[in-house]
Amino acid sequence: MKARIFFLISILVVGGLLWSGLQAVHPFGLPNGTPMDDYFIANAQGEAAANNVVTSIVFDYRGFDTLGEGAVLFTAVISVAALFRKRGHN
Amino acid sequence: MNPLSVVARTVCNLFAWFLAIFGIYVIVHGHLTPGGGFQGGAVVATFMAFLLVAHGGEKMQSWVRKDRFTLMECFGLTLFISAGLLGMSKTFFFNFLAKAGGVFGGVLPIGPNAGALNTSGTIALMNLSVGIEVVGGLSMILLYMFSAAHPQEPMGREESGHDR
Amino acid sequence: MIGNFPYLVVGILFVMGFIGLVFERNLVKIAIAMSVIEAATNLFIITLGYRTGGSIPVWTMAGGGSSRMVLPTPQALTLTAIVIGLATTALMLSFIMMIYRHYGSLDVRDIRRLRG
Amino acid sequence: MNWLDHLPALMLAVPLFGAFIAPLTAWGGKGLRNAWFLLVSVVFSVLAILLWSRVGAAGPLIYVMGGQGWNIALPSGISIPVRILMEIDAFSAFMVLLGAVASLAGAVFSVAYMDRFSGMEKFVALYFLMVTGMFGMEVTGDFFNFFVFLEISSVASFGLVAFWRDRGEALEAAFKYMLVSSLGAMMVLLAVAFLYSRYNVVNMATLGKVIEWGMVEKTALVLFLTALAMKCGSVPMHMWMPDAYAEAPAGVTCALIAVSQASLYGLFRVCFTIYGAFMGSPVIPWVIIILGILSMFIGVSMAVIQKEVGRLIAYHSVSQVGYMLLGFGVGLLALGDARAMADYGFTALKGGVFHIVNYTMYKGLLFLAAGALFYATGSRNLNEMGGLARRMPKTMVLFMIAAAAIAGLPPFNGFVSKLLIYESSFAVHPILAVFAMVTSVLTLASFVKIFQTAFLGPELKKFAGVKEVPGAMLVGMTVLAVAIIGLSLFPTWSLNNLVEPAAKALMDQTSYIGAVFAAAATGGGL
Amino acid sequence: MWTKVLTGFGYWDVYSWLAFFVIAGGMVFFIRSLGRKDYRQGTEQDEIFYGSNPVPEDGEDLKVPASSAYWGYTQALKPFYEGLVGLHTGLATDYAGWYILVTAFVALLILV
Amino acid sequence: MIEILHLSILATILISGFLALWFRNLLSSVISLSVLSLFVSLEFFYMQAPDVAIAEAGIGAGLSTAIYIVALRAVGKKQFRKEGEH
Repeated sequence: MKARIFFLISILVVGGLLWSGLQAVHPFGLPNGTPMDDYFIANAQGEAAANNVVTSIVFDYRGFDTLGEGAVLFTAVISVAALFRKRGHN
Repeated sequence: MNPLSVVARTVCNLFAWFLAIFGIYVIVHGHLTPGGGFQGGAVVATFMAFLLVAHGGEKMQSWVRKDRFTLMECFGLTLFISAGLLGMSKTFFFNFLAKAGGVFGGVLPIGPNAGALNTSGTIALMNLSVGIEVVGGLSMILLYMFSAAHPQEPMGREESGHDR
Repeated sequence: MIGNFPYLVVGILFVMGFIGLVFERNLVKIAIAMSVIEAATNLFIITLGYRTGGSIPVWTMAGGGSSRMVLPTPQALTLTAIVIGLATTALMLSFIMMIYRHYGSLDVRDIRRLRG
Repeated sequence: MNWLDHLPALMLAVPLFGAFIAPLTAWGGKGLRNAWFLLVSVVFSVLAILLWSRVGAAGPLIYVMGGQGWNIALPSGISIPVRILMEIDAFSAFMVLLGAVASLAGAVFSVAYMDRFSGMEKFVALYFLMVTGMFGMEVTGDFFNFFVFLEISSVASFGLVAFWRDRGEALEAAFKYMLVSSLGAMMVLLAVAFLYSRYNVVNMATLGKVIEWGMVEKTALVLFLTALAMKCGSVPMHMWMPDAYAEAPAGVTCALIAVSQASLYGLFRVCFTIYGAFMGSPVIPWVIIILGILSMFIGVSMAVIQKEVGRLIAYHSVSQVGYMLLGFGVGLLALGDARAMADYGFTALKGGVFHIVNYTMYKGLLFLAAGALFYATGSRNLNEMGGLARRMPKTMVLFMIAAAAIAGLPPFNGFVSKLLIYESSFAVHPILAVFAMVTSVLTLASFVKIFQTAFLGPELKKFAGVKEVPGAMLVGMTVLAVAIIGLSLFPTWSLNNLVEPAAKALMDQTSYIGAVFAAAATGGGL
Repeated sequence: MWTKVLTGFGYWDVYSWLAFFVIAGGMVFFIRSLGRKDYRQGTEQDEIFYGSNPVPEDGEDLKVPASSAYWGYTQALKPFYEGLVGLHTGLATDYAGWYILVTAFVALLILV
Repeated sequence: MIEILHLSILATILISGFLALWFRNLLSSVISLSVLSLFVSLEFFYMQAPDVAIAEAGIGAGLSTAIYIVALRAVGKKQFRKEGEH
């Protein structure tokens, strides 16, 4: 019971940490210098020939992340299948 | 889970096909309009969820086998990683099809335009493969969880480790 | 007028999720708290990418001349995070189903054969 | 173009490809699946050795995923990579090598150990995915990519921990592991988002170059530090670790150890490379040192009173992680001060790095030996065991090697790294060395306990039919035993060739960052 | 605090350790050779002495279980161990709670 | 005007997130979570991220809810210990 009070206090402290971090982030709607994103917006059509900038990032500029993401989904599917697999030995 | 009434089943059937068509549209137009492999795949998997709800798990399992979905998923991912590996002449994940002519190799004008379906190189290919993978994977999760919700066999400890 | 209100929403969602995670006793509720935390993270990343008055980062829909788009990278990152969140949720719920079969309970106080 | 230039990508592509094909081997029968399992494991081990030797010869490698136009030069003179970079310096290559050896041993062991179970093609796929996640965390130079690989390795390890789903305990352990682990992964993602919002960059090297010490960075550091410390199991966030390690199949645990070392790698990459310039203040180093001391002491105290083999050894993992945290914390304390670094900091780093290799080898061997005991007797409880020395002499010898190494008995390698850590931590404060030595004594005590109750004592009637375990399992254990003996007999070689480059790479913040900018300037980067 | 501490002969010398083991082994064999010469295996000389009671057939009745090991140690440190085992409640939510607790602790240290 | 809409979306997110954790009935909780996802998706749409909005609507509000409901069916009705016993 006593531990739970500490947990509550620490949750509030972590909330305070996040809140102070969020205050230090740029104000809503006004990002400061955005060189990387401006590059993507300017060059998605020229380099990847895709009109959808997000898709060009997902599959070209950061395509490897997407492969990892597919692998996570695959992992979860295989885990669920292994969990509910039919019983019986080899 | 039991099948629903006839009316609900018909509505679900009809609506499910619309979902499937919409999902395929989203996958194919991934590089032009908002959407792509993941979103479209999720929509097509919702089609599977509709059919499952409408017709019940047992009937569904008699129509499709889980092996098919495993095959689909593995095929999609293998296609994806192969599309990455084929760019190996330069580096992994090099977009070797873009602006090279052929099926996917159209060139886009810069600036706001309507775009064309035959552009974007490997992006379209990867959209397709991810779509296949996501449909297979999510349908498999749904089917497995459906069939596990009402287990036919009781839980024992027959396979538990190497206990003698 | 809107100020930093979206950030406040994100912070409150996080704290609510933490409280749910630590003080709930039902496994499904714990999974729900985890989902709330995931939603808060996704919301935060998208919020970072918003530019006031920006347009959709899709050239097909950009209309005429408006080249001031919202940042596309956070959207790509969030797309990945959403799918990962679905994968974790599905696996966690499968674990809960199997645990229920073995332990006959969803109360976290009953799921403690491993301790000490 | 030489195919060896593609090593960083192949390092990840090969196990991923193996995982994607693995479920299809179910149609080819048992032989095909085992062959695939062993083939892919051997291939990625060979690739890891090649990668390590290449990094040792040519310095940090940069590999860009996706080719042309990968960086933009800002007016301020800093270039920002827009694509995903793989960056491998000596420390990364060292960790990859270790992970490959441990996973190879686990794979060879699992072929025989898991032979009786259904769903093995799924096991193989999950095993490869876990290994991919581990390699990816160590190889990548991009924070979001790090998060993705963290998730791959975690999700795969949840599935593997729960693989014996007919045991309620395995599911319970997997669920608990999953709960804290996904919370930690979310916090890592949040920290990445914070850093992105400030600098519009997710590349590690660029972040290390441009970072300043503000509120956002402090928040991100806190989130990274605790999440990664939790993933490598430091007290008091260690409680998932004995559960998961003891309930997972033994071959998996052997690789799981290397996976948790990848989290340790991430922790020190963040502390040394990204935030290295701000470690002049002693707060963060002391936090790490205190976490290390707590882990060492509480872990080993809990281990002494356990009565299950797996849990006992798993609690030792907690205490051994404490040694590494202590060593690296002392090194971090000396990071800003050149004289202190030369006096004791570099020794501490060498001790920490050497302890990583030792720990991975002997702890993997211990878990494999515990798995062999379980395979032969069907019991995990030490109270039920006894007199197995005559029945399983080879397992006993292998277990003895590992136990002597972990306890730091002089002819073995555990002693060397522990000695390095004692000396350097004594220079900081004597009480740290005292704690470390007490931990070492208790470690020896608990391994004497296992050895005495499991192997010595009168022969039991119920174990009259127990035989030595199959050959594949012995081969898997022998791989690690040979590594231990090699490290023990040639400590100077391993310190000079294996450990010192890694420790130097860790200490030298500018080489990791500079490699990216040099590649950007020359337009190279493959 | 900044003093250099070294053990004198560096960190390790495997050959001196090997020499030590050879010498130690020699001494062990020497002491062993001083023992009785009329010892024979398999005779009544190596039978178990069980307090002059009949020796049980199964080893189960002879052996000391693992939980009895270090009984005195755990008994002496009982308060410590009660607290320590009490911390490991096994509740899944507590695991997350400890994680958040440590985060809060580190946050306080860094921010304040 | 549009800001009031934005504010009300954010307020609904908060309320539905709170309700998802507050309800004792698991089904109501899951539905609240679905509403949370739906409004997060609306918020994404407001923030000019239609890609993510489609994904969140399809995955968060659709499939995730379906999986939760399947899991709830599997774990049956008796979900709680008696209250007050701790």
